[in-house]
Amino acid sequence: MESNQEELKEMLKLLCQSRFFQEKMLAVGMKPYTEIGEEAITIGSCLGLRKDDIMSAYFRGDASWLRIKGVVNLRDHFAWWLNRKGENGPVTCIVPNNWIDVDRGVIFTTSSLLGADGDMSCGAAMAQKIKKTGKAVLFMVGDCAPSKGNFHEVMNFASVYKLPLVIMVRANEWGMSTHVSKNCGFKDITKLAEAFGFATATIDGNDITKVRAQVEAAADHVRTGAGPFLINAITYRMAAHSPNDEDDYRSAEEKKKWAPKDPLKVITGHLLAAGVSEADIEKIKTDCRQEMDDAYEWAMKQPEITPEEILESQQSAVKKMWGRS
Amino acid sequence: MESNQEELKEMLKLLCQSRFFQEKMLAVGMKPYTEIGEEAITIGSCLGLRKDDIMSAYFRGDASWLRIKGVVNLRDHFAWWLNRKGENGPVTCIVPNNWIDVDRGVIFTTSSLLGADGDMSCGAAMAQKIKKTGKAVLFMVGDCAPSKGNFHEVMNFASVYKLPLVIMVRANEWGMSTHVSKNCGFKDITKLAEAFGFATATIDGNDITKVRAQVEAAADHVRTGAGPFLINAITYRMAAHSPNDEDDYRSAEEKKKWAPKDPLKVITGHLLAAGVSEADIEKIKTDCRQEMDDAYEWAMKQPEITPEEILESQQSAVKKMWGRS
Amino acid sequence: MREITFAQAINEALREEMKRDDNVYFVGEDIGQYHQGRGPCGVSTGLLAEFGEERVIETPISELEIVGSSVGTSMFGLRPVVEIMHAEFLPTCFEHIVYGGSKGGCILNAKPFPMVIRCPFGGEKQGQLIQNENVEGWFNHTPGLKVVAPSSPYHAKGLMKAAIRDDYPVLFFEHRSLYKRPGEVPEEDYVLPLCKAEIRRNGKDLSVITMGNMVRRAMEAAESLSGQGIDLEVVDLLTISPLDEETILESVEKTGRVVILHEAAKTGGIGGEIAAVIAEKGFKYLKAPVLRVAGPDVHTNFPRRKEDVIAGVQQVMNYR
Amino acid sequence: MREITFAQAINEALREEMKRDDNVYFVGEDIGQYHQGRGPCGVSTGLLAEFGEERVIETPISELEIVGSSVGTSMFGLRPVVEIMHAEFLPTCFEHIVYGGSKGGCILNAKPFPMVIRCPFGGEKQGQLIQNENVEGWFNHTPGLKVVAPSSPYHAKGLMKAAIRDDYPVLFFEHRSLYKRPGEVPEEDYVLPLCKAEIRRNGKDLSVITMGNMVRRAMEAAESLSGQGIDLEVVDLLTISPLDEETILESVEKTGRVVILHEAAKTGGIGGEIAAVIAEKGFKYLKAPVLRVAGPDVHTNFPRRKEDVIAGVQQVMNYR
Ligand SMILES: Cc1ncc(C[n+]2csc(CCOP(=O)(O)OP(=O)(O)O)c2C)c(N)n1
Ligand SMILES: Cc1ncc(C[n+]2csc(CCOP(=O)(O)OP(=O)(O)O)c2C)c(N)n1
Ligand SMILES: [Mg+2]
Ligand SMILES: [Mg+2]
Repeated sequence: MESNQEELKEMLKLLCQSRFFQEKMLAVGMKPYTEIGEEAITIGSCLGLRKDDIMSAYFRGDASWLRIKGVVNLRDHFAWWLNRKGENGPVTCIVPNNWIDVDRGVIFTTSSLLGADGDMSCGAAMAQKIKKTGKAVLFMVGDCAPSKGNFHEVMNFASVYKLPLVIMVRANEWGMSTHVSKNCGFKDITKLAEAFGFATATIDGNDITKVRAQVEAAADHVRTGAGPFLINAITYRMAAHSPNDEDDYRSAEEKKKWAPKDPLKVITGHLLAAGVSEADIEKIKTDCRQEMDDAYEWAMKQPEITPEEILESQQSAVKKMWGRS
Repeated sequence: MESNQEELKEMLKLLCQSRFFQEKMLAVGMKPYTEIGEEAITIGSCLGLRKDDIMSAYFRGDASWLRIKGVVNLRDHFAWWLNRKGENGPVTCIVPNNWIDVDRGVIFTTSSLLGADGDMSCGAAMAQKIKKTGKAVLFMVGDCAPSKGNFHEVMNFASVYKLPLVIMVRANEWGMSTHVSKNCGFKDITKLAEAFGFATATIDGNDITKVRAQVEAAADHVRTGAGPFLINAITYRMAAHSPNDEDDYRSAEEKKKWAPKDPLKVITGHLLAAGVSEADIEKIKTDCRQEMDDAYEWAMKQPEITPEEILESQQSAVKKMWGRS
Repeated sequence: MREITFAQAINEALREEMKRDDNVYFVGEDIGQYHQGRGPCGVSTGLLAEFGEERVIETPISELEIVGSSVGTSMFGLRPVVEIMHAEFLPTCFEHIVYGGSKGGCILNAKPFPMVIRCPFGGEKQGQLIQNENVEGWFNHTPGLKVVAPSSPYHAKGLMKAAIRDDYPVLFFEHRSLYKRPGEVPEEDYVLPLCKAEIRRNGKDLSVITMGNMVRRAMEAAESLSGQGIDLEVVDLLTISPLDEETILESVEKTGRVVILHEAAKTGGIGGEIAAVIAEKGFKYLKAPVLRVAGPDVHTNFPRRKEDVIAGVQQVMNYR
Repeated sequence: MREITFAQAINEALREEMKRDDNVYFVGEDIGQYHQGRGPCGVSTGLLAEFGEERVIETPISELEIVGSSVGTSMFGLRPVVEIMHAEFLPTCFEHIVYGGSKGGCILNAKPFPMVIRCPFGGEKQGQLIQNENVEGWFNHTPGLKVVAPSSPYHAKGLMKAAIRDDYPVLFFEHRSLYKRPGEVPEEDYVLPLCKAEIRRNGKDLSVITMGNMVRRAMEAAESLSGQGIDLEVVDLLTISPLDEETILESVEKTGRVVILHEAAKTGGIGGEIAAVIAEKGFKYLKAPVLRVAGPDVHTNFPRRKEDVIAGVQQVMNYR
């Protein structure tokens, strides 16, 4: 019971760290693709994997899980998003999400194209199989992006080679202004995956405990060579596609319906049920907000990355690639 | 009964025209991708469609069905394959299969890439829907090519827009030297299509009467706007991938097993059952062989298409496209 | 004359051509409702309401199929106008651009395959990290394909209308920094010729051969340099492939000096083809090397600024 | 020295590098059993038997995934050697070639993304209607990507080995007409430098800058012309992007006259970039226009013949 309390508190903290990070970004006028209301999927996935398993990033969200993976600390993380210099970290990655840190099990696509991330993840899983590392790879994808042909070819490879690949579908109903029902001819993505011989599960994506448990089980399944696994995590895109999106193509009711299912509310329910006091919960939240404010302030004092530095970094890379150094 | 006899005789004739055309090509040392043993699918599809429905070509075979569609006559058809001038017809199409004759309901891709033909067919079906023509489009595809992402996107479009599209899968077990089981993670393509909401059927692809009946039903289904249809026609690639293929990667038993299921034997069985005499059957075959020999001889006397003519035709086309004429 | 923005100009071209010909339809991702109906690029306003779902077709995320199916519809006499949300996505439908109607027209005796693929490209900011690339250099090696990049609302409208009426594929690049810029556009129906460059400024000392947003930079540089007694001619390509060799060579004949200016990375950019044409057919006019002022060879956009253009011009002018 | 064919040379390079480094693996369609184990290109002989299914990976028909997944494996230190059955299929995996490791290395501080994509291209026959196209012109506009096209068994082996050992993506074009041609190849281990051109024939009158199968045509033309007192220098690019500008410009300095020769369609082909480099940096050496002798702008291959090369050379030599 104690340990359960601690675990739940930790989950709350991680969820808050993600949510409040995003809220801070919005509050100061940045334009991230948020994942407000969907954080349980990202954080739960990260927690469900073993430390040395591999997870592909997602374009949406703040990539708080990169901190869990030890890729970046909070201060630097703000700095990245602000295009400022942190203590370490990239100068020229596209967005922090695009960072690739193989040693820490973090991968993504090198472009901004939906679909390409799946192909990289498929390759990552092939690499684990070829090198017999016993590691699982989790590929995170939206519910609309699977209309791209890449997704089909990923499923096919995963199936033919029985790759250690877990596909986590973030079923948030929308892709930009397009409802999933107008985007995907398949009404149930698990049926599609099953046609390829995937094991599948449909879960409540707003309950981090369920996400974590299912990811753990799925990763263990794929690790054995039993073939790939697809998890369909039901959630909702509570925010607009991006802060530039006026988001007037869906009804207020629809959004309202989902408010009580906010993953922060769900975990709070778990905490209360486990006997954690409201005061303790509040304290976690307050501390976390404070942490964000402090880190943001620190980051804002760091020097901006100049276009010249970006150019210099990329030019010296290309020089090396072209054998001119 | 009479009419049934006539119909069956006509089918035999068309099958022979295809088979003997291919055999003639091989006999004279040409290098076509034959469809020996699979002709019932092609001809049956063509017969199952209404005259003004649209059919996409297939890279395999001799495209005898183009004659049924009235696109070409037998003499010219040989001439095309021989790269000689017929009475009419193309100078620069890639192979005769690549000919596009929209008025006669004949389409294909403009490249040699598997997958692209599906996208064109999907567009053809969109055009029928947009123009409300009431026509159906049949897209013919192998059992291995569906591993390409194009196929997924075609299924998705067909499903989302409820296109009047029939997909005919030629399930001949092989793609070059790769067995379908190593090429496709989905073990049953109808399950995949059903995940997209397709109606489906699995049929004996070597029985032309079954192919024709199923295509007719499927075309009528899609015509009404009820959504797309996939037919999985079981057959076998009796010949090598191409005459250059040594074809030593599969067992003699496997091939032998399929010999009795040859579509010509199947139709002969139907004819005998319907009371047609062996002599009548033999006569159809003999006449047909003679027809081939005559047409081939005619074609061989026609002047070759020279590289200069091909160049001239393509250059004048590009000139026009580039506004230089 | 009235002024409208580049985005409005394209919107007008689409509306007018859709009215004019029932075979024209508009297809792409989120082109109906997004941004309060303005669509991702801001050119969709009012189209869905006016023409309905049958002619303003919102699609799944599926660039390959959007373009591939359009090749199919074009065979049947329809005239698809395809929006690809970002030019950076063109690799995922590359096969249907370089083969498709471009190859189809060529190998099938000039059979019509009308299709316009329009997409935003480029950007203004130095070192912006996504979706600001210049990819037109991939597309000038496809016989039969026309590639257009207008530089003003006037040209955007006239060329878009021409592209929609054309019987063969046109790839239409719209520079992101131009969408919101206004310019004079006649109320009357007009089309501008494809495959024709335009002299945007007459000059006698040096020809700046350029396109898209860089035309503005060239004009600014010309303005500045005129004070120093250097008289620039500015050639706006408009159609960047195939090249209007006649106009280019006439200009080179007149000035004898050339700067080729584009935003895209230098290596393999369209400047190479331009330089090659001049080095072959305009050699006798040349008084100095043909200089390319173009982006650095990296995967991020660093658009040339006025100063870069001026420096390039001076370098060529000072050649002895 | 012993002679082996171009296909054998590549086969040896693959075998030796797979032996040398366990991280190297070979992946593609029908590369195991087809053509009695020789594979579609004839370079696979014995590899499946020697290295097994784990390192000779036959794939579904899935070019996008073959290349895309290879970007993924390369992140993890593996060194994929990808066979794409025909260069004409590259459009279907274009995104992973132009982005993938090429972009990855550039934006991620030169992080290694080793990968060789090899494919047959080109052809010998005039007007052959399929699978004989020259598509290398699509790929010289991608910063960080190297594009190689060897012209002999010796170069094929040495460059393939270098490509496999290289830490960044290499697109490796193998001309179809060369596979069965023999040439001298040392028994010992050797690699040849990437990004370096080679003077295949020293001459003083005119530089023919060329690649792949056209090197043979250039050599034949040189032979014929030497009888007429014209002394050709033949520059074999070997790496066609990025260009070895030093070698090219040295040759131009020496001869002052240039013919650029490639099989691909002229417009947008790699000849443009070469001409542009010369028109900018070698202008002062030039005694005549830079002529491109290249394929016509159509979708079918019409390789230049010896006579075409000779005619081009004479045109440039006769320039006054
Ligand atoms: C190839 C490609 N096409 C289009 C886009 C533009 N785009 C970015 S996000 C997005 C919607 C994705 O929807 P979904 O997969 O459901 O993810 P969600 O936004 O719901 O997280 C689109 C269309 C893109 N990035 N790449
Ligand atoms: C994109 C692409 N990849 C590979 C090929 C080469 N290829 C031609 S036919 C073929 C096998 C196709 O198998 P299947 O779809 O089962 O058709 P079948 O040969 O059995 O009729 C392959 C791999 C191609 N033409 N296009
Ligand atoms: Mg979604
Ligand atoms: Mg097959």
